[in-house]
Amino acid sequence: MAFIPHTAADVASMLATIGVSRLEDLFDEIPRELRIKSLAGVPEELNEMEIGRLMSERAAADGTALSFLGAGAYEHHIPAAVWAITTRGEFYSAYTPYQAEASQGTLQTIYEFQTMIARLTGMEVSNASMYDGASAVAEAALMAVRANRKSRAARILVPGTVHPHYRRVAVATAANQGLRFEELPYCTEAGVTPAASLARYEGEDVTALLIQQPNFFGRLEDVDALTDWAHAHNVLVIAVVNPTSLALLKPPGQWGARGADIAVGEGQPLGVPLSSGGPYFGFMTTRMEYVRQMPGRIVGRTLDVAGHEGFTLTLQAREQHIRRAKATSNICTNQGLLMTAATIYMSLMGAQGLARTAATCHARTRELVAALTRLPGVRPAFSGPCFHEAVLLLDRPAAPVLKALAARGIFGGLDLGAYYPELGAALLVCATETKTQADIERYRATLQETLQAARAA
Amino acid sequence: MAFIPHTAADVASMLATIGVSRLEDLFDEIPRELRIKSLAGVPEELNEMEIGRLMSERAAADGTALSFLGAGAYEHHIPAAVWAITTRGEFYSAYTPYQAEASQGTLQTIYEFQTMIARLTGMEVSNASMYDGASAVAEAALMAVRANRKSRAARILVPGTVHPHYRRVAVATAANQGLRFEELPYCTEAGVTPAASLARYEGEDVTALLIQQPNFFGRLEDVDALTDWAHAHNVLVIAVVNPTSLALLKPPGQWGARGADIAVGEGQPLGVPLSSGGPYFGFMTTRMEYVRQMPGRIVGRTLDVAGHEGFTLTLQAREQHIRRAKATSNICTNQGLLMTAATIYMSLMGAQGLARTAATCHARTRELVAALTRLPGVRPAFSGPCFHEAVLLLDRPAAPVLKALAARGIFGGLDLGAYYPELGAALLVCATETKTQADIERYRATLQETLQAARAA
Amino acid sequence: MSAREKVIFEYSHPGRGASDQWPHDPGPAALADLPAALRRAQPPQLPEVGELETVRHFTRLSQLNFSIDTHFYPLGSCTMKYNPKACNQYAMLPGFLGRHPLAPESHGQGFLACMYELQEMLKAVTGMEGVALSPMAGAHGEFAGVAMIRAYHRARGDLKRNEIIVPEAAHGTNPATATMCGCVVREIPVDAQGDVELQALRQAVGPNTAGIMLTNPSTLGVFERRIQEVARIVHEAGGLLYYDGANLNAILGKVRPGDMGFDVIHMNLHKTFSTPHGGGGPGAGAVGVASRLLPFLPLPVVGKEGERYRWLAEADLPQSIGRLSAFMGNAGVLLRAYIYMRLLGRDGMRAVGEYATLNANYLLKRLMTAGFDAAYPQRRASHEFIVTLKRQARELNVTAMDFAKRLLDHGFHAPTTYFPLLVPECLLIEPTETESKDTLDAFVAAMSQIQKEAEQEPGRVTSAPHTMPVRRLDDVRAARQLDLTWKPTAQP
Amino acid sequence: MSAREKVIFEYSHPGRGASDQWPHDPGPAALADLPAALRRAQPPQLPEVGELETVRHFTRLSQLNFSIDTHFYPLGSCTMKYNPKACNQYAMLPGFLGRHPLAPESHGQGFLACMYELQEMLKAVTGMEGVALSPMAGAHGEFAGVAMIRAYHRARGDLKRNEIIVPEAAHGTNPATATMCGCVVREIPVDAQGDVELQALRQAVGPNTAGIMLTNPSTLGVFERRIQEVARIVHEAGGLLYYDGANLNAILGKVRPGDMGFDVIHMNLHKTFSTPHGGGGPGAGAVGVASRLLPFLPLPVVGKEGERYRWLAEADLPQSIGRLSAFMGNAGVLLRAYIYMRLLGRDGMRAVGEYATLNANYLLKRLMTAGFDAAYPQRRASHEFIVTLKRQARELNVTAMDFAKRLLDHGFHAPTTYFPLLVPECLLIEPTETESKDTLDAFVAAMSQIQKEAEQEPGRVTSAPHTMPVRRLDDVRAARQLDLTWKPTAQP
Ligand SMILES: Cc1ncc(COP(=O)(O)O)c(C=O)c1O
Ligand SMILES: Cc1ncc(COP(=O)(O)O)c(C=O)c1O
Repeated sequence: MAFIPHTAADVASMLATIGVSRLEDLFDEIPRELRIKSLAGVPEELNEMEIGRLMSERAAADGTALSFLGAGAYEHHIPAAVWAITTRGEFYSAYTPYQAEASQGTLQTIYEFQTMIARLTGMEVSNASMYDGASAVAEAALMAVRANRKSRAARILVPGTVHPHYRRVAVATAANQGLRFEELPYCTEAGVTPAASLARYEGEDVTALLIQQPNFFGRLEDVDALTDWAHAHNVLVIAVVNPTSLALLKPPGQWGARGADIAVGEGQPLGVPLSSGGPYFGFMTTRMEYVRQMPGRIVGRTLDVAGHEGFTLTLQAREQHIRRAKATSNICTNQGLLMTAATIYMSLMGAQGLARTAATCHARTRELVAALTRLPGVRPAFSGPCFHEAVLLLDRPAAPVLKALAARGIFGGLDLGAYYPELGAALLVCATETKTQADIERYRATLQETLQAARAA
Repeated sequence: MAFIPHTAADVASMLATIGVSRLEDLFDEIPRELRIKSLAGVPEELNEMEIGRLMSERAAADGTALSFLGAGAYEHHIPAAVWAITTRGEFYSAYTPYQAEASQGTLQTIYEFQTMIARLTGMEVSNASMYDGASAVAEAALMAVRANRKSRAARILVPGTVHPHYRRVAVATAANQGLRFEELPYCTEAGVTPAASLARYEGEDVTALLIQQPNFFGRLEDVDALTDWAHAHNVLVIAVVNPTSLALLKPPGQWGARGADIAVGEGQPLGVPLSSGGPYFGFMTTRMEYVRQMPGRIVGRTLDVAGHEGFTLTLQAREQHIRRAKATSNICTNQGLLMTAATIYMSLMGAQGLARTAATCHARTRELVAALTRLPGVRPAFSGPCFHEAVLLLDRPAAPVLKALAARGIFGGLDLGAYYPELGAALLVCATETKTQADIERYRATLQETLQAARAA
Repeated sequence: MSAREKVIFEYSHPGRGASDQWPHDPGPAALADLPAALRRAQPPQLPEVGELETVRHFTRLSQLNFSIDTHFYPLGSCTMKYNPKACNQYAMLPGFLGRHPLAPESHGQGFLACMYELQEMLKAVTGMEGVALSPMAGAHGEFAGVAMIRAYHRARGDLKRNEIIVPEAAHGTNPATATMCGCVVREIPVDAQGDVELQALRQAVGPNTAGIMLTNPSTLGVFERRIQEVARIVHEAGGLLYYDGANLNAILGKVRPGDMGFDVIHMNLHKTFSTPHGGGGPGAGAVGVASRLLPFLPLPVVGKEGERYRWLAEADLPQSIGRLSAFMGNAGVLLRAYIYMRLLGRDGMRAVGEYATLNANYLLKRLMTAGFDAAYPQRRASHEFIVTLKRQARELNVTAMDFAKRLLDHGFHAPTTYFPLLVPECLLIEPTETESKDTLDAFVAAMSQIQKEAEQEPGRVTSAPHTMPVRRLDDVRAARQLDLTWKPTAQP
Repeated sequence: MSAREKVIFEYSHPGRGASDQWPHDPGPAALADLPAALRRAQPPQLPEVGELETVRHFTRLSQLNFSIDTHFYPLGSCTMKYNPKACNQYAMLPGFLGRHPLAPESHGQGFLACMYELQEMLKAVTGMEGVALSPMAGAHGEFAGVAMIRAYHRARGDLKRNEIIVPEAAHGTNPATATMCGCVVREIPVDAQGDVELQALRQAVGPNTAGIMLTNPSTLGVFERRIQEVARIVHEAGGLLYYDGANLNAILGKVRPGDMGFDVIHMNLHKTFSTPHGGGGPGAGAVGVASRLLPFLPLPVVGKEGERYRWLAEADLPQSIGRLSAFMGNAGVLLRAYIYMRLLGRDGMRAVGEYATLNANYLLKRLMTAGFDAAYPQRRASHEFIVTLKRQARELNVTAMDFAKRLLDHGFHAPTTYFPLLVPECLLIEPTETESKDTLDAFVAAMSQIQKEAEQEPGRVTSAPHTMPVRRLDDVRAARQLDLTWKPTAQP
């Protein structure tokens, strides 16, 4: 049997030791009527060769396209070293590091990760990861409610420019605890959240304000003004940031006069493959004063009995296995392996590599926008700087255009129709450092043909 | 600069320590007129992202076909564990285990490999690998000349049924030392070497007889009779064997009354990917009495100063770094990593897995031959049992047929025209356990269409 | 084990870097349009290290870990079984890794087929009517499950049901989840045999009961024998039954939660279906539901129409509890679980339950024979069991923690310690089906040896471990003198 | 380091096995046509072990190795530099791994393009006119080279030239290769500065001279300064010059063997071009030739016609020395070298030579300052250099081997010991360009520490290593009581 090493002789001697005669006897405490004989509905086993062929065929069937999709998941160069090391059995097949002395590899990696993420975000402390960017946003909202002792409203302001999926996840997660999320309108000309839109909350009890930078449209919000308004009104600021962008953009820890209070984000751009959406990881950072409100694992450095440095899980009194119903969150298993990959990625890239990556993404997106908007029927939706995404408006419905592009091996971007119908035929496009000028030209030329064909038809 | 960790500060301080002012000064002993400034002809560097894309495109360009090629390189299932472990840095990036105490992992692996290969071939001792099957044959011939003290002729009989490339490599390698290789004819009806063909060497000084089992045509030689004839005439027997087949076929150590004297072969079937022809590895085994004539590294188990078992390179007095011009061979670097993969492969397959693999190969090849020879214009070249290869005869030149098949994604086998023109339009086909009945049917149907189209044209 | 390793920042030198990994510098002009006020003044202080240094550092760090690939790891409740290399290799085919989550369905039929079939297989093994794959860990699945229970009651206008009952031995995520979902937790006791006290349960249920969360076999390592009665009581009171699937390995192919009466379950694919734990994740906490909860499944779910697969979204499931992840959850983990399940097949699944149970009962019996005390000596072990060392603690002053640490010196990862909380000085031991009898015997030998040491030379045990890269660590200091990020001057 | 590990056969149990890896049993009927006389009577006694046991065993074994990925490995003459992970990842793309060596050229243009461009780049860096890639290691390349020299003389009817001159410091493969090619070896001395004695060379050459084999820089770690004079002498005598490329790393991008007057060279791609050593291979020993040897190149070679690549075979090169491998040599290794060279590019190549030389000269200088004796203190180091411990051996009875073993305890792989043979108690130290100054400084500190120990507590050094999985091994016993395969009863 696959993966079961027992020989017939082993089984016989083990049963004898136990004092039963058949394997089935080991289940004699289970009510007989509940026991099943076989699992109809599960196919017969495949051997490794057979599954290998099946999976290879399925992976090949999905093909490879030239992709200009972003929207929260970004195609970046991943150094070969990242996954060569991350998949080493000692990282891959270890558990959460409960036995610190036998888990120093994982623990030290987390400590280094916490340090890097704190430095990248400009915040004081980081945890060891959340499930993904969206769930990190939801947890940040819950945390803000705990941390903002001056607020009783459990009321979170969320700009419409925050990733629509993140907003949905926040609601699905936190509404059960009575949190209310209120949408702040964005300026449809600029694609950003006007600080003025906050004026109507003056004097009200607001717990926290979420700010995504760059926002879902790729546009840059006026984070200083928004942050300062919040702090002036006892509102905590939850920053949602793209880690790549932080090599160039002002980190949340420096937003406004005091900096954001909690900063979270999707860690996928840091060395994690697209992989149909996961596993990714969320990161979460905060000020030291709120560390005890933070969910998730945290690693600290300490000393052993001989006075040598070592690493261990700490502040566990926040967590479910100690505090149970009163824990900061129910999170237990997190995204350790992805955190490991990201730590290796950040080590290899350093500040300089990350800055070049960010700058190249930015440059490529500008080139892409410039190239595409030269075509008749294509124009930019917003004016003002973007990071590595931008919204384009077409003179015809986006879906058939995207379909025609996909048939020619190009993913032309995300149709925003379902999310922002008010924008019309809008397309969110993205170009990272993986795109060459030739790729951009291929997109432009194919789009030109597609639009011409559509017009002719 | 790629892979060079030096900072400008490092360089300055290092140069100062050395006492020179510029890197160039370190080369001042090299005649100035020889020094070059730059390497025109080498392109500018690519970064990892760029080379990754280039290689991915090139790998994809070569495509994947349904392959019925064998002829010395066989497509087998390779357990994922094999290369996941083999590419671990500790195996991958270590040198030949000269410092035994810091190389027990590699050394013990070799010891285990030697044991497995000796058991598989039924021989007494194995070395740690040769370059490939062909070079192992050449080295075996040279070794036989050293080992056969009764012969002075340096004369090796080589059946025409031995892999043509192996024969060429043997000549290219050993002729410089005066070895003569004489070809034994094969029976064109049966595709094997008649023992009777040896009669004409009675009373002559012959050093060794090479026997490949299964032979290049996939046919089974009468190894007992050939071996016994050789031993009756003071001729050493060099066996060339396919390791997969040894799970089922009589191992060289049991050929005839005394067994072969040297057994070599291509190790590729044991967990090594096809990879355009390499890296593979050759294996070589012999009787204990000839161990000091064997080329290549050998590992032995011994004790450390505390009386514990450990592993070390041994019998190094055979090798070039000790014995120099009098060494058994000039081989130094061998194929360690492939040997590691094979050791893991053999552990996972065991005798039973290898036997099932061999039996399935055999069954599939019979099915393939049966299916194809049902087509008009296709018939078997030889009668009698094969292992996992067989020769088919077509009623028209093979090359255009193969080309048409390749255009439809099928590698239909090897055209033997260049090697055995006397056979006519002959095709060497192979089916391993990786081929399903559906694959065979696809080949059959495609061949049928191809032949019909050719006939119609 | 290997020696300690410096913190990576200690290798850093200004100007060093794995420049080969960096794109060409696009120059400052590329950023001309970014307003200075939005730009970062100082670059983030990431380490500046070369590629070889990085590879060497993390390779060495990895060697400081125990793991399944290197050690027996009988961590109770965690199901540390072999993670087949094939699952990793085939889930990491470039075609799967490169696929964007928002890629059109036309370019994802291969992936979606795997997901759809995984849903179907999970339904079959659990006896549930619908499965959603997106929750990203067990606790996340619990959240989805309790949220569905709440949504169910709410949809029926039954608005006051906000109590979740959990047995006192429950895993911490169960009560924490209830709180996350805005519920109130009611704990009920278990009896001396490890079964839920039915009387207490009867008293606990009522018009406020949203549901009960149970694992079965429970965290005590025994099968809840009166599960049908429990189900009846809860259902009659109008509550639903939640099954915490962390212990599903014990009964795989033998009993199904759906048949026991559970309405909603999560599965820890990273336990039962052998996706890797990765030093703390990723997991995957797929949820399964009985038919009455089908409308509430979290999004997305994969549907099939004719021969095409497609994502089901808001429009298909308007009553869904919504999205719990930005995209499809831990898709790559789901692929690994899919591969594992296909490798096992129908018979392999049953073998998992049988041999996991065999190993646990064998190990329990051998440890008892060696003189160790079982927490529930009259009961069959499920896939795990509890040994209590309260006698050793009392008589020899050697605790469960001491045994755990000393096991490390013997080359065994420690079992789970001090969980469940209600058994004093406990070790929760889960060998899993992928370990051989030889390994179990060696573990018994090590435990016996430590027992002997505890009697004759207790200091060796209480000061263990002795052979790890660090000695026993000061957790109190860690929590009091917080050192959570590396600072150039940090001298502890 | 980790503890010792059992031999895999000791885990074996009849009937156990990783059955998941096995095809379905086709049954005995499948073999009905195989005559019993040709069949095996007893199955081979391979281990019967499960998949987890196998993974765990070999993972643990791997941890017993020092390697580049874990340790500084300054093994002189071996160029243990960083092996980029990218080279492995992209050479192992499924498209490359799955390609059959006899696949039609139409289905190999991607692979052939890489091989062709590799040939071209190697020509450019060496200054040669033609390159063949198939030799599978340095020694194999040497064989090809000397065979070409012989073929050249033979083709000219110059049949008696069968002497190969080698300096006494040459690597053992050089004389061994000469013998393999049926030549006679003549050794010539080097002078006190490490250069070849020209007088001796002049006396050695003559009508029987086939050629001379040289490395430059030589195995003494110094550049042969009068190489042009050497070339003149040999060429005037009618011989050819063979360049052993094992030390090419020292001069990459700075000088080219072709410009020095060499007629034929091999390159150790597994040294200079960073393909992995793999615990003893695979290597790749591509050969390069000046124009007069072009007709003799070994097969196959990749040619280009218009935009198509194709194999050149016997018909294209009728005077070829022939085939040295069944197919294309170590193709996968060649892909790794190709990727590495493209990653370095023109400037990176030069940097290799420069920084390899910088590191060696720096390390030499620091060791000399720390009181160690250089073998050639007046000379520049190339990419490597020799320290001689004959003083320590004489005065303290601590040998080069003792220093080497003690270095292991300090976490450094030992340098090459006792090679070249003519320098007593020598350590041949090659740091390579991929190591940082920090690492070199740490190595100096360790050497100084061992020196101090040798003076104060020599027993610690002479009984080293102390922290490896085994203590110093008895090589004499290994050779006398041969234990080369595991036997169930084997008790050493
Ligand atoms: C009984 C039990 N329930 C729930 C969980 C939570 O699962 P996860 O860690 O995947 O969130 C665990 C795992 O620790 C568990 O053991
Ligand atoms: C100077 C020198 N020449 C030749 C060789 C032989 O190379 P290989 O081991 O690849 O056969 C070596 C490697 O050990 C060497 O150092």
